[in-house]
Amino acid sequence: MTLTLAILVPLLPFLGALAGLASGRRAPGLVRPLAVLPTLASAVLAVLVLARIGTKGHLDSATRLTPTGGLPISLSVHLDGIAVLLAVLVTVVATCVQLYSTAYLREDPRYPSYAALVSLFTAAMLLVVYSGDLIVLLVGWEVMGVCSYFLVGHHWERPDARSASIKAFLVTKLGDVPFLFGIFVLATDAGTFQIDGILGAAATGRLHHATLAALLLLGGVAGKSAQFPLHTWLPDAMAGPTPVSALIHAATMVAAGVYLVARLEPVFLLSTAALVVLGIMAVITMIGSGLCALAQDDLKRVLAYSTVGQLGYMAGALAVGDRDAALFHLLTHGAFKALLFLSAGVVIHAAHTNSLTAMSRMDGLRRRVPDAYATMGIGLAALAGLPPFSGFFSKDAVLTAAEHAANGDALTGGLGPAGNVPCWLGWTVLIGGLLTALLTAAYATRLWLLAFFPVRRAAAEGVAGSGEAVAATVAPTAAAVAALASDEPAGPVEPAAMVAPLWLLAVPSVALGLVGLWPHALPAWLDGVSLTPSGVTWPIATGVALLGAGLAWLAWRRAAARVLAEAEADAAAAADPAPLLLGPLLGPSRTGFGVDTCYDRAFVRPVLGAARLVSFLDREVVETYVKGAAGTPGLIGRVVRRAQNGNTQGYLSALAAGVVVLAVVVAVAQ
Amino acid sequence: MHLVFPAVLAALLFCVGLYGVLARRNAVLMLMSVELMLNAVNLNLVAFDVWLRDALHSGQALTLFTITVAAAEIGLGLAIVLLIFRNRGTADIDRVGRLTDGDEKADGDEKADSAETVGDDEMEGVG
Amino acid sequence: MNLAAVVPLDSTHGFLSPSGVEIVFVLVGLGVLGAALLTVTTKQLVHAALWLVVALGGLAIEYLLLTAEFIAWVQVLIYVGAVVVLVLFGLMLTRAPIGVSPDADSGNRWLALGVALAAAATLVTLVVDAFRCTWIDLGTVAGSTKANGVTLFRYWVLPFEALSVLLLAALVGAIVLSRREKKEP
Amino acid sequence: MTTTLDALVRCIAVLLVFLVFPLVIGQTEHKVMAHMQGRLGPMYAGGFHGWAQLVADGVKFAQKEDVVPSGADRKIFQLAPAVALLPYLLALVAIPLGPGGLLGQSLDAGLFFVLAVMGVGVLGSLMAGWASANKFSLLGGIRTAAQLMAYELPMLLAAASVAMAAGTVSLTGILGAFHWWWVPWQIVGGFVFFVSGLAELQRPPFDMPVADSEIIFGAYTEYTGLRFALFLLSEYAGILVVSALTAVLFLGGWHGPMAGSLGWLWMLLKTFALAFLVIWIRVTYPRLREDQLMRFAWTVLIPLSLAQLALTGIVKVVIS
Repeated sequence: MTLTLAILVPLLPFLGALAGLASGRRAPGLVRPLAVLPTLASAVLAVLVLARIGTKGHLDSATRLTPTGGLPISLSVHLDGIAVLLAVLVTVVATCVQLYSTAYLREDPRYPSYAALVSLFTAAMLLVVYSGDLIVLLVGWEVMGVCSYFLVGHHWERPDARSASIKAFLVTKLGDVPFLFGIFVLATDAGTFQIDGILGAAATGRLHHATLAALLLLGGVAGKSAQFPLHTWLPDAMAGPTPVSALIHAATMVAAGVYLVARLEPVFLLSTAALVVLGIMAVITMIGSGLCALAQDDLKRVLAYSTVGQLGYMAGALAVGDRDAALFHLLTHGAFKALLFLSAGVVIHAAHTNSLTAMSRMDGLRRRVPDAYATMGIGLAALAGLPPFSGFFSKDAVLTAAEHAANGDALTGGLGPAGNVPCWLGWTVLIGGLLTALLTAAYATRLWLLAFFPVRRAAAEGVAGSGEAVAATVAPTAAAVAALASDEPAGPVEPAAMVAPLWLLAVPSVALGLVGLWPHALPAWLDGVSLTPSGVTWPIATGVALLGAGLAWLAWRRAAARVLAEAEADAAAAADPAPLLLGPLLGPSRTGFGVDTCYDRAFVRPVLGAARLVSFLDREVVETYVKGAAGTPGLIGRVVRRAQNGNTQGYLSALAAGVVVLAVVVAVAQ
Repeated sequence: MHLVFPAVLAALLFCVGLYGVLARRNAVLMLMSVELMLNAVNLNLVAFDVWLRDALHSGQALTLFTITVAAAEIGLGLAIVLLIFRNRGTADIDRVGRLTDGDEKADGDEKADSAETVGDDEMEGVG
Repeated sequence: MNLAAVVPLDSTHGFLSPSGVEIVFVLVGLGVLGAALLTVTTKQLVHAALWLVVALGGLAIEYLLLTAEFIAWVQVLIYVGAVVVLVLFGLMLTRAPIGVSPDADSGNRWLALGVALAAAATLVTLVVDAFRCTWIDLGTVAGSTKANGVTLFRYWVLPFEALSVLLLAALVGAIVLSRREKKEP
Repeated sequence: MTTTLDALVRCIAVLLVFLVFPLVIGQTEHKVMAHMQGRLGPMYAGGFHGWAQLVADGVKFAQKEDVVPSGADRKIFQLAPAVALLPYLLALVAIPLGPGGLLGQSLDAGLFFVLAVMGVGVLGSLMAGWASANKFSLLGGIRTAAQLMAYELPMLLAAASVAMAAGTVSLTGILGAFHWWWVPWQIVGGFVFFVSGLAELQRPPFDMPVADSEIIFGAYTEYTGLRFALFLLSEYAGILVVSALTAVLFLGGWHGPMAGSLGWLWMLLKTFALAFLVIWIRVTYPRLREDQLMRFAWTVLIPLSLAQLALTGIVKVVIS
């Protein structure tokens, strides 16, 4: 029964996708139900499965796919706490996104294919989550890659969307190549593609190439979960529609990488090298992305870099051996990041721009999108890790794990030897996490201030002597209340289909952190590691976050003051605190520390040069031979053709001459 | 009589006819040259027949046949030439170049084709 | 040209001088050759046909000299009386102009000349070499009408009949070819 | 020596006949037509019965300027009358006048020779028609050629019938084998031969090639003076040859009472009777249209001649 339900969970969106594709043009009325209802049903089923599996239970079922001669590949389901929890997250977020999209893409002529692809995307992710076999998992993994390619390139009329989709596809595929080999290495060692079998092999020490396999797998994980150095596709993928960004960032694509590492955590714990690489990668990613997010002007790019950073947290938790913390953060992050993106979509919808600078000069955004204003505040608070929002608990779980690792007793939850996690790695992750917390709070504050508190309006009212404006600049909440309470005509009211998911997601964003507090709630489904904030880290982390927010606010104040002073001189100036905060790092941060340029120099240009060389070789050298091969017969033909001039007398002349020659030859020969 | 005389005369006549066939542009002139060649052959046949005193007179009989065939040939040949002239407006052999593997002649053909209708009309005016 | 070289050979046969028939033959032959050359070189189309008449008539005389009387008259009847008339007919129907036609010869006349000269040299060499010492006995008439009739209708009947079929075919062919098809309305 | 002298005498005799007889026929035509048509003009010249009319004509032709059109092919234009005239002269050589070698030259293939040579005469008309650079002349020449080609065939076939009956193509041989009953036997062939001969000569009613109402005077339009006279002469010579040939082939030539001594007279009588017939027909019958002319040759004369040939063959087999 549970198995049937579990199989239905990925199957329903898949069938929905097929039906949507089939009926898209013929029955436009069916498209929206076909998009939302299967996903919704799948969410309900996922919750049912969650309830049936319960704590500490797990269900494995496999059916041999086909005799392959070598290692058997089987269609198998592996349901444990991690899988069912993640499935719920995926289906809920996907349902919200589908619901949201019905309104967001109301006018889009390609909505049917879009909805079907989102359903397919969801189905693929669910396949990854539920699969008990690495090859089947890989199928879902790759289907996701393809779907992300199509969805990011949804607006293929725009060149940036086209290049972004190609980039996303290429970069993730680049990671998938070592990933595939990693799977092969694992399967060769364990003698099976079954995850159970592999974990069993890891437990009994039959994995002889754990380091190699883990490092190879990390390639795919870095690609999918946008870790340094393969993170570059994610900010560019913002060219896709905003709901797609929410889906990719919150629940599906990027989560897949973290989920896979979590699934195979015992394998990683066998190898210190892999953990170190993962940890260093995570730290570089989170700090770099924090700096980048602080410098970005595009609202969605800020969120994208924040995703990269939060994924860094998860990777860091995995590196110090605590997959519970990582998954906890994955869940909370899924909730608040989906919320952030969806509300950002509303804001962008209202502002008709992505640019924070433009928004900072725009009056009344708060009043026009009050729901987005409120929910985005919740989401940003969760992102910044302010208590009691969900992000606070999950981030603190990560930091606690790092602190334990720094002290030498990594919280591996009995999955592997704690000794394989070096202390210095724990310190690195801990310090990196704290720094990131500072940066996260700073850019969350900056985003909030820039998007909703226009300086020019405040200045104008300031000149008029209105205290309300000053109060607004000083106390955001009061300003929000004031704005909500003001009797100015509200802007375009967003449709309920767009607003409802926001509030639906706001609930877990606020409250999901609490489930980690009770050992019987969340930890019971996981490995049972305590997720309660430790007394050492949470005050520090909270202080650091507040410090970051305060610094950002101060810098914003100074920038705003300067803008007010130079209002007449520089009309385009914005009250951006980033220059003050970042100083000389601003330029590199804005361009993502030149990673793209670096790739461009290191790979794209050589490849282009090689391509030009090959093209030159092909056109000038190979083709010369080909042309010669064609030209020589042509030349001969042209010469011979002159004889073939249709002149009967010419033919006759040749004939007669030949006869004469033959006669002479015969005569002479005799 | 020395056999060389008629033999050499026939050979030379044949070559003169050959030259005519190869060098003449007008189809009727070509046919005339062909007649010359046939006559050279006839002369040879007669001379050898007379020389050999053939009881069957095969040489002269063959000559008669040749003459008959030549008459038939000239009749048919002229019919063909007239047909070509009627269709193309010319009896020049080297302009009847449909066998040509080339484009430079195609223009000439088209011109000839366009002249075809004119030629037809004129012919009808005469007939 | 080669005739001059051939003539002295006669003396080896025992004749001090060529016989009268031979002299006439050579003279008429020269006339025939000249007329033939004019036929293939003149630029006036109708003149070519008339020179052809001369050449063919000369050949009829040669036949007479070779005692092939019947053939000679057939030559006159068919060639001069019919073939040349047909040729002239054809020339007039294809609108042969009065006067010189500058393009009577095609572009490959030099090639043709080369081929013809080569062929002439080869043939004459071969023929002279082969029949250096061969003489024809012209004592009795070899080609009387009676003799021809006898052989033709006794030994050559079958080819003769086949020839009549050929002629019929040619007749039908010529009629079909020269029929003007009714134009579609 | 005697053979040379003999040949010379024969040649001169033939030439004389050639020069005199056509003129006689011409004079006769004048007179006969004048009488038949009730013309008065030809009755005055020379006093008695207009005897000098032909002389006057000759003088007139000789006096006229010999004009060659500027666009004409001069040589061929001038050569044409000779080509038209000469074949009849040559044909006369082989026609026997009386028994016992009273003829120009006895030829083994006399009939063949005469017909072959007469066929050459058409060249003269063609040359004249083409060389005149005149559209009517060219049309006339082409018509002449077409007509001659068409009528040559029945003529040959009719002659072949006689040759078959006699078993020889020698004219003297034919006359030698003649019997009186050949006349009814070959009467159809004779008709065909004579009519075809008329057509060969372009005499009315077969004078379409020179139809003055359509193409002025056909191939001879541009001719004046003596050259024109030569064409007229060739026409009269043609009448002579055709009449003589018809007489020889179908009417027994010199056969008649006292053939041994008066054979030549019989021959002349028959010839001139036929010539008179030619003139008579000219005056009597209207001109045939071009298509009628062709149809007559192909649909009447040729079948008739073929039938005659078949009849001759059958009778020949029956007799032997």
